[in-house]
Amino acid sequence: MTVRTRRAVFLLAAAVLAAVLAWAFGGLPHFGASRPSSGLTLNQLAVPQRHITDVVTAVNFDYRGFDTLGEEFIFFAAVLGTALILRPKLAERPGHVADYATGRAVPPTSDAVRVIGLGLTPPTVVFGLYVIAHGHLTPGGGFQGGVVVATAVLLIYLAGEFEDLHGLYTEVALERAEAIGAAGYVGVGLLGLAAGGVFLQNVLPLGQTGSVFSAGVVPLINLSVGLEITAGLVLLLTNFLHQVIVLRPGARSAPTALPPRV
Amino acid sequence: MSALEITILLFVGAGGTCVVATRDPLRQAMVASLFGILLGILFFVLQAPDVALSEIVVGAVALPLMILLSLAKIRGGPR
Amino acid sequence: MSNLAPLPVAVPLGAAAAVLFVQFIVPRAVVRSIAAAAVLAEVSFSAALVHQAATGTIVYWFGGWAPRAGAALGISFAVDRLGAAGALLAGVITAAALATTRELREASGIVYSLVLVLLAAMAGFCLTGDLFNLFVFFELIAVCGFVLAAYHTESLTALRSALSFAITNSIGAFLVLIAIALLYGRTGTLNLAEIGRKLAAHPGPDRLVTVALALLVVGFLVKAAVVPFHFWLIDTVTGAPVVLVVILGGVLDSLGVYGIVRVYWTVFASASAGQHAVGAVLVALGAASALGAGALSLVFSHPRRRLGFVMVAHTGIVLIGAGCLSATGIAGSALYAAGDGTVKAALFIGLALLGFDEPADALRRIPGQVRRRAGVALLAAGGIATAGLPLFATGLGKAVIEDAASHAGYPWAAVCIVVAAVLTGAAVLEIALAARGSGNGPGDVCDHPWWLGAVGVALLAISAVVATAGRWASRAAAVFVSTAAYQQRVLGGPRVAPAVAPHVGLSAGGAVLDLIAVAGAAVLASGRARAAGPFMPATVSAAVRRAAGRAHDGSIGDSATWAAIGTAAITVVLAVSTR
Amino acid sequence: MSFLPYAVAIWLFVVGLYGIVTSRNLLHQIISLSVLQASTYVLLLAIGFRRGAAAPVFADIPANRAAVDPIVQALSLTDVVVGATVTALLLAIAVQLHKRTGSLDPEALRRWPEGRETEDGARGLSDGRATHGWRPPTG
Repeated sequence: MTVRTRRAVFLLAAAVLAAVLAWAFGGLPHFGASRPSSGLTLNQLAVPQRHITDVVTAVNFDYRGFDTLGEEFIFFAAVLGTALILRPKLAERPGHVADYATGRAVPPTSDAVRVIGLGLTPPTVVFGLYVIAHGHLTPGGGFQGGVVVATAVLLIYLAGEFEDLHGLYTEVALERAEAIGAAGYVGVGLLGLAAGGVFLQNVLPLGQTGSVFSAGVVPLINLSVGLEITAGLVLLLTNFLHQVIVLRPGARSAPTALPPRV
Repeated sequence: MSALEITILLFVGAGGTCVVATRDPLRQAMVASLFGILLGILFFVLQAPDVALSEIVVGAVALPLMILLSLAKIRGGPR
Repeated sequence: MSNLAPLPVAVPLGAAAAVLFVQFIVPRAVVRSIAAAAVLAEVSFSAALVHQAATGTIVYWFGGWAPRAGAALGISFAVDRLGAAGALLAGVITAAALATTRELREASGIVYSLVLVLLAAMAGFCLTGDLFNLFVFFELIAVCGFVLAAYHTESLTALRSALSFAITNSIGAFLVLIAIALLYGRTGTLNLAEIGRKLAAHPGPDRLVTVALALLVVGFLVKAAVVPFHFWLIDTVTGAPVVLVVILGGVLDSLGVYGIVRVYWTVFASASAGQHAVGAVLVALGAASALGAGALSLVFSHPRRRLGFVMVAHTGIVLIGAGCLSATGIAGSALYAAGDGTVKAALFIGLALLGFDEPADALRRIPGQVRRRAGVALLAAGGIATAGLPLFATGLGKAVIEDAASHAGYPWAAVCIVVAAVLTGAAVLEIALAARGSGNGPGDVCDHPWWLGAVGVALLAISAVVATAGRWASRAAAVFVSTAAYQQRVLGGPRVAPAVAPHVGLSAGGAVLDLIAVAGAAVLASGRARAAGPFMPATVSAAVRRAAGRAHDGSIGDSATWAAIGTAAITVVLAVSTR
Repeated sequence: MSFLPYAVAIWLFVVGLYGIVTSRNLLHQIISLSVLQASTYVLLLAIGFRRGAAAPVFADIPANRAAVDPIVQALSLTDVVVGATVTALLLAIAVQLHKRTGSLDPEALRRWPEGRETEDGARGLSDGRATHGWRPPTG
């Protein structure tokens, strides 16, 4: 199809589709109308059953914990995929002429940016860890907290310290951390199978409602998800940064970059 | 429906339109970031703070960052 | 309650994490062994589940959240024989696919990890009894799939096909998610059995339910890659590494149809007033795929592209069986999907032996004499199986589907199936004929292990074994279509007996049709090889080829447009015919 | 007026799809996909909303207070993070495509993949007559 025919045909189809969807959505209850659902049932049950105050977390990591296991592995696969797709091929070793010679040098970072970037990193990490650790009490958890901690890496990058940053960890270490996070979730599930007889069964004491050490295995799962997301996102960002900085001639040094994957 | 709900819903609808209508990827990254914030506010209004937190850290920060990184890579390449 | 139910998912997932952890610590052979062991474990657990499910559907509540007063709190697996058999087939095909990975030159650890996650996702998709969980595994399959499709990052086709795969499948996934939201808004639950029960309490036409059904059907059809949602598949088959192509051809495209019949028979069969319309839509799309893709498979010359069209045509045949909305149809589809999936996996292995294991735009690696003979033999045998020789389950399954179609009032669909078998059989046999005489040329030497041929033979043998499973399939299908019995097993309530198993077997008429198809395919292939061109004027055939090539030029926008058109059309047809 | 949330969801769906279909830049196409995805969140959360109810977090509200549906929120929450990761993955593919072709225009990627096959004896099966190789128009 040419772009023009395609647009015309699409607009027709989309108009029909929108009309049918609107017709069907009219069969939904009115926005905000009260009606029973299993979610509302869990609002009643979660606090007494699980000593957990954030019911969304209870659904994510307990009642429907198996879904989240699957979601975590979607993340896992996507991060691995980015590493696979952005892997340096043999022809692209740093400094190899096959890459682009635009001659564009990385602009020097001003000291102000450097100080602010580095100064913000520790509080960001602490905040992220807090969000992970309190996932079962207040809004937040491994998914959001993991993203926050990973963002701290961005701050170091903004401070212009990618090579320094790159000295802190290696891709292999990140992959291992990600693997531990992913295996941790499966491990909690198998622990339930071994000790409680059912996969993802809670086997820890429920504790005092509102305490950090409550809600059974939920904080444990939160922690492993947090590790997975942090390591995964840092790995993902590193792969992108690696493409931008290391594979671009004119970077400040000939860095000790990754060997091609074998 | 309250005026707040109506307003933010209309803003989200318009925001999505702007994201698609912005054809230049660099500008689009900025608009997408704004759209992420709008979505986050909408989710707060809909009493979903967990999702809002998720959307703001991801939609307004992480995702636009990756778009910018991709652009940096591409703009550095041959034209 | 069986403790085995979560293991086909949990074990490969755990192994995927383990592979990622140890990939640079231990030698590659050990990594490969871990992956192989996990796949074999999945196969054993699934086989055990097939056995256990014979005494009744196994219901497994994760986290121990059994339903309260008939209302589900958590997620359940509801494992019946057909679901367990799906997980088993996924494991067997994945094991065969692993055999092609010895020659991976880069990033093999990540590839093994992704293949294991993909296997876990396919198993979970087959076993789950929860609508959103089904969606999660649907997404997980798609992500692993398009990542692997992009493995050859030096190939334009591979990268483009991965994008097309991702975008088209994401659109399908969002349609499924909208349908889930609609059903949750109506019933307040995500458990398949409970949704079915709640909808059955208010029978009669219902626009929300009709559109939800249509969106679910379209979403899964995108995954099944039938016409007009097949564009991503053709590109992917051309550019992806062999390991993914074997899995795609062996089991993934049939899983899309499985998703449709699973939600139909658990949720909609007792609720929807538009049953007949759904069936007719599925049969029509199936017939269009079988005929259209069957004819196109003869147009293209690149062998993997050809097999891509063969896959689309055969998924169409499976869809016809599903559209019959009967136990016989389900049994036929299951037999055909298993029998044909193993044959197609063998065909792709044969192509790998012939050196077609890189994307179409890469240099072809030239095989040695032994591997070439093995490849030609596999393709020849596979071609006969593709046309439906009754020795293989393709023949039995096809005959049963033809039977079901005639009973359901679509005798013309049976004709379409026979024609499609002739066309696709000829398409495969032509590859074998041409490869027999292909000479040497520039390129690397193809270095697949010699025993890869034996894996292909084993797959063909499995197809022959499945051909003896007619009675098993009929009992499994009878349980599968017993909606009330399923709901009772999952949620409790007064006991309901499942439906009576239909007679499923190779009738004399079916056998004759099968033999006609095989003979037709052989005649067509050899006739075309002898004649100077196809059986039409050269200008016409050139025009056909140009149009077909242009329609399948890998455009992502076209693929998305066709998805929108298909969605709109199917939704409107269902909505109109249900009112 | 109570239909507005649903209408916004439909609008975002259609607009996102329009962006994908008409896009002339892969990055734009990929970001349009995330607009499409946003429509599902809006729909899910709108369905779970209950007028006058609080957020389902019982840290600082009494346990018997009515709260909105937590399940749809759980479904959206994980999907937000996962969806963004998938978007990043697609961006990675786009970066690689640009490296190979020097272009980000999806229309420039359209090609008959067998186009060059018959020019090179090593591609396809060399016996063109037996396979009726599709030969592209020259140029």
